[in-house]
Amino acid sequence: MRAAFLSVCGLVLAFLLLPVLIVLCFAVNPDPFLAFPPSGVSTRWFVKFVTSRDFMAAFGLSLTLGVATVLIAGTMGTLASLALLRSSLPGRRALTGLFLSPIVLPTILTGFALFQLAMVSGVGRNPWILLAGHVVVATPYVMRTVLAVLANFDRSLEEAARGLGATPAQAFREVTLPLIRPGVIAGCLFAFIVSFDQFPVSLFLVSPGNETLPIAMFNYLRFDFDGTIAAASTVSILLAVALVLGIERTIGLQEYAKL
Amino acid sequence: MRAAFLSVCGLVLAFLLLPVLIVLCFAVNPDPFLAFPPSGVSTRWFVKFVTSRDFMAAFGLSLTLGVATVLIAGTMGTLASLALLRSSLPGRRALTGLFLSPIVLPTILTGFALFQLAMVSGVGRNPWILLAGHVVVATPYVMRTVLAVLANFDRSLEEAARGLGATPAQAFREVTLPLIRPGVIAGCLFAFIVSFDQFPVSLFLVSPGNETLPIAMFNYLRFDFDGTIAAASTVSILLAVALVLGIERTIGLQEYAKL
Amino acid sequence: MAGVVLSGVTKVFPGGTRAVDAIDLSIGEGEFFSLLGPSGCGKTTTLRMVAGFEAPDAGTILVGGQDMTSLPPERRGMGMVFQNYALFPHRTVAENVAFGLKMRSVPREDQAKRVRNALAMVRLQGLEERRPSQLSGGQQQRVALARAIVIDPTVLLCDEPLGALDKKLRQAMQFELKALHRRLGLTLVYVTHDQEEALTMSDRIAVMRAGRIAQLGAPREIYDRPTSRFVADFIGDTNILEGTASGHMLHLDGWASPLPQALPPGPCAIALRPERVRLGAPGAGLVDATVEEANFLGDAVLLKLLLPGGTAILARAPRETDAALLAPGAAASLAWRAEDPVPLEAA
Amino acid sequence: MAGVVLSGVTKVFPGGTRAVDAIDLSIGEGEFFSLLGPSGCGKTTTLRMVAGFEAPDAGTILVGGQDMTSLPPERRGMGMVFQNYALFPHRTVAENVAFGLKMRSVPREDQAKRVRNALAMVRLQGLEERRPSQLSGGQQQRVALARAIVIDPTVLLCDEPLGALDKKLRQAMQFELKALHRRLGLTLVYVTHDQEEALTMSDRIAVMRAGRIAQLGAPREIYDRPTSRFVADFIGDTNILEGTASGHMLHLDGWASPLPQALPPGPCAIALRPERVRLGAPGAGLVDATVEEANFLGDAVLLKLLLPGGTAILARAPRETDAALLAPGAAASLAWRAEDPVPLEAA
Repeated sequence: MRAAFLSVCGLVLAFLLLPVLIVLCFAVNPDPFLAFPPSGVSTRWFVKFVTSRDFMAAFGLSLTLGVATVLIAGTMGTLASLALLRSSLPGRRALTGLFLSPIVLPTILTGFALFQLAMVSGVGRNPWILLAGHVVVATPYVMRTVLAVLANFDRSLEEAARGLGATPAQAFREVTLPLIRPGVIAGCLFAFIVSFDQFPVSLFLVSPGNETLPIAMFNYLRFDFDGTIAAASTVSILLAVALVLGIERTIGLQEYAKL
Repeated sequence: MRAAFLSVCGLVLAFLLLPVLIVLCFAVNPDPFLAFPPSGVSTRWFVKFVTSRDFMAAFGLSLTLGVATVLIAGTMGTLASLALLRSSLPGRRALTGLFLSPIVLPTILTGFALFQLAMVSGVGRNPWILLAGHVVVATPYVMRTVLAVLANFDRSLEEAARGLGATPAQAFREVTLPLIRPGVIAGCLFAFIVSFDQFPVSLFLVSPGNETLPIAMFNYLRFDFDGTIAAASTVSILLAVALVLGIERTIGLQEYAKL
Repeated sequence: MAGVVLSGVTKVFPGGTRAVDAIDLSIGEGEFFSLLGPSGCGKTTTLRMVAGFEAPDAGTILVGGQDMTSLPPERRGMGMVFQNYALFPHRTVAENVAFGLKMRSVPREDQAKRVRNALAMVRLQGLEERRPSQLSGGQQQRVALARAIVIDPTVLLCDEPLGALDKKLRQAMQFELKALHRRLGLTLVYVTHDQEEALTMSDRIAVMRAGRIAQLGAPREIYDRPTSRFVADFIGDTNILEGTASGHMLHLDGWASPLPQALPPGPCAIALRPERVRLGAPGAGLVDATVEEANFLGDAVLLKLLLPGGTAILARAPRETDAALLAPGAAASLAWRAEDPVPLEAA
Repeated sequence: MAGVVLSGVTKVFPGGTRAVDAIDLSIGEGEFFSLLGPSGCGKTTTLRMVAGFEAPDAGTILVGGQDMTSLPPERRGMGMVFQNYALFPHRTVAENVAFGLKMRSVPREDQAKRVRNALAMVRLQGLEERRPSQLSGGQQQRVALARAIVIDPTVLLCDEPLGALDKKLRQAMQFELKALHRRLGLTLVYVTHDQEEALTMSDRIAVMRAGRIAQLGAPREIYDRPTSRFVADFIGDTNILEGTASGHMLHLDGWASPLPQALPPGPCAIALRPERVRLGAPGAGLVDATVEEANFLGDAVLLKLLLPGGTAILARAPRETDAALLAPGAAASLAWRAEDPVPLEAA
């Protein structure tokens, strides 16, 4: 029984992590094609990635976009979650359900719609429309985690603060905000990853010569086929892993898994 | 205070739903461009979508792919979750954290890696590779919801069944399975939506002339620009809404929002 | 100066339930006053209206003669101890206790001194730097108490503060809370569903039922002279016997109980405490009954007996009672004095 | 035939804690046997090993003479009532109760009859089609009990089955469970941390501490003759007085207490129940003390007094006691008979 469990788990894990393994093999293989096992270990493709002006520009844009998305989506998502859970808004149950099912709205649709809006309104594709698209896609992730911590939040803590002389604003600043911080942090990290890895929305909204990393990778692939792409993917994975480790440090992985 | 809350919530909601509104306006507008307000209400683009042989083939492929993904990812995800939570596997805490953060692995990477695998192994792009890609992306969503119900599952129920004479297999069939069903159902619905709306993985893996709906829409957009795409998007949204309503009927939206 | 007066205070919940229904109460300065009742009786809602966390739909709340009805909680200056303690988990014990002083902009050195005093008062020195999660339930309870009294409230509100503690600790805290109340001289409004706790600690008790006050009085009065079946049943173990009164006697199934006073003829119910029922050899008392079960309580034995009509009756006998009378199936006679039964109002 | 015998049963938790440490126990057929102790003492682990949910690291478990040590739970044929009831939430009351019969492939008509009987036994007729979530706590408790007894177990295991009920309901269920035990004649192993419950219901009690049995005996024996300070303190309210023994006297701070027997000279501790302490006018007893607090209990008054050395002592006085002796600050004399103190083993 136990052996069966272990092997099922191992197989699924291997299957799910297969893409990562392939990418890693390719990235360190000195030859410009995939080989099992790699014919050697080289940093050649990493060097090519880091020294490519186009890739570095795309990497910078993706990072900037990710940070801007975190700032806007984090603020908007937190405020909207508070409004949803704390007001006696009619229909707030349905709205909460809606926000908690972010993947129900296809991301390709967001890209397509904003693209049309940009075209019809005559502003054309520009970084601001791109940012708007990322924010629209990332905000529900922030709301999901913030709503989760708020749902478990003990209102009597705020009442205790009020009873001890705190105004509503003081109670929020001194008690509520510090306690929902793990949800906000987790949501912001999700938002960053969603933005950094965003493909469909970016595909519609990037302006030529001003591309995000996933789009630059996709375009490169159409003409070239070597380990540079694998190296770029590896860098993305490492960034994600670093963020997850950051979560482990700040709020704990167990805590985060619940959000 | 309350008015401020309400307006914040309203603004965020409007912003997040803007893409949907744009698509709907475009889809019902009789003219082949976007207009506010629509110059009329017509089913013209819906008819064009439904009568297009290419679009219908893509729609059929997406549906088939979605169902197949649900079957495989649902089974694999449930078994792997059980294995993770029930075995005393070393490192299972870290693995659980990994599976619970599905969006950490960029989907574009999955597509790219499987594409390379198909090329290197010489099998080329075919529907099986496409299905594998969708399963890899969708399985973590199943695991996320199943792990959530399993974490709240009261083991003493299984013990009670054992004490009353049930073998481990009987206890699983009679008690465990019926009680984790909501998590499995929610996970399968997530898996279907993820597969149906999948863009980056499909972009790498579809074979020419055998495209999924999002890819067909993207390709159509490159040459034509009219309401057909908006109509196709609307159909996707309606399908997602129908699934969410299905969740509400079977396990309740509140229950699902917690998963 | 810090008596609490409620006049016609009413709270209607969405859906129309009258959680609190036109309550009038006058709590004296320095009094230990308990609101006692089953869950849903409106006792906590009443307390929350006094604290300012709920606004009454009608009525006024005066504290020390001043109308508090529409003041927000932060301007009422009361101390409150919550059922779950409501300690701030992200702050240390000292920071929790200092919170009210910080909100009042008390100078830092002053804060430290008063926090020390308050922690000494609840005997919690040396734990200042701990987090609430590192404390036991009893210690958390003390921190909550210290946090409430450090602001020198004239009124202290307690919502089932001992509900989460085990029996031994609860008993110890009952003694301490009473001593603290006497030392500080503040008015204490105490909500509980535990009748033993209310009897033990209070100067006066209001027994509540469905948003109204069923009976109000000192603990002995409520215990000895419950006016209604509800109160008799809620306060301690009670037997309720139903029969027909005629003069000084209550007639039951073929036997009769004396009554403390003559009652108008007709159906009547009496309440009788188990400790008032005396056991004797069969034939020696008012009625003979069969022992169904005898539970050893340590310092006494609680018996469940069946009366002739099949009604069960509880009797608390001293543990020295003849063992032959305590065996299941044994016959025993029951007796009590005429002043022991309490006639109940028809409810 | 269905006695339970544990020999050298040991359970070591990951990390090395000996949750149960080489326990020997022999529970007679038809006995109501309680495992009593604070949380973490190993009582539940012991029960779970008897049920088969945990495998002992050493020792054997015999039931009715048959070695059960390595049988899976489904082949032990015992009934178990869980602390949280563990009712199947997706099944009706009738389906819950029938579960054990279904697993035994009992014919359908037979199942229905036995489910009816079991529900009648716990007085729950008419609720067959409800879901557990639609029942009150007391009703859920009865369903759990019916589900456990419907399979005619020879041994019934109960893990704090009344822990979640309120006081009144718990008392009623104690009477019912005892009557059920007598009627069915099965061996009952009962785990609880509530000393009152264990005293009330059991034929014998094993008081556990840190994985070992601290004392084993009938309720009266354990209550009257605790051998260790731990047991004395755990079972009911107790005063523990420390002094120096010499012959038949225990010398304390300037006064002395009689002892039931002569003890070797040297430091010694005695346990004394509050109900054994008699109050009198100052100067009339063994020692004078100051009343610190008096708690009205309804049928008695519990006093906390300070002895000359500053030690606190509890006394339970009849409620008729002179009110002058019950006021905080009053002086009263304390006395007890020579047979009341219980000398404790040095622990």
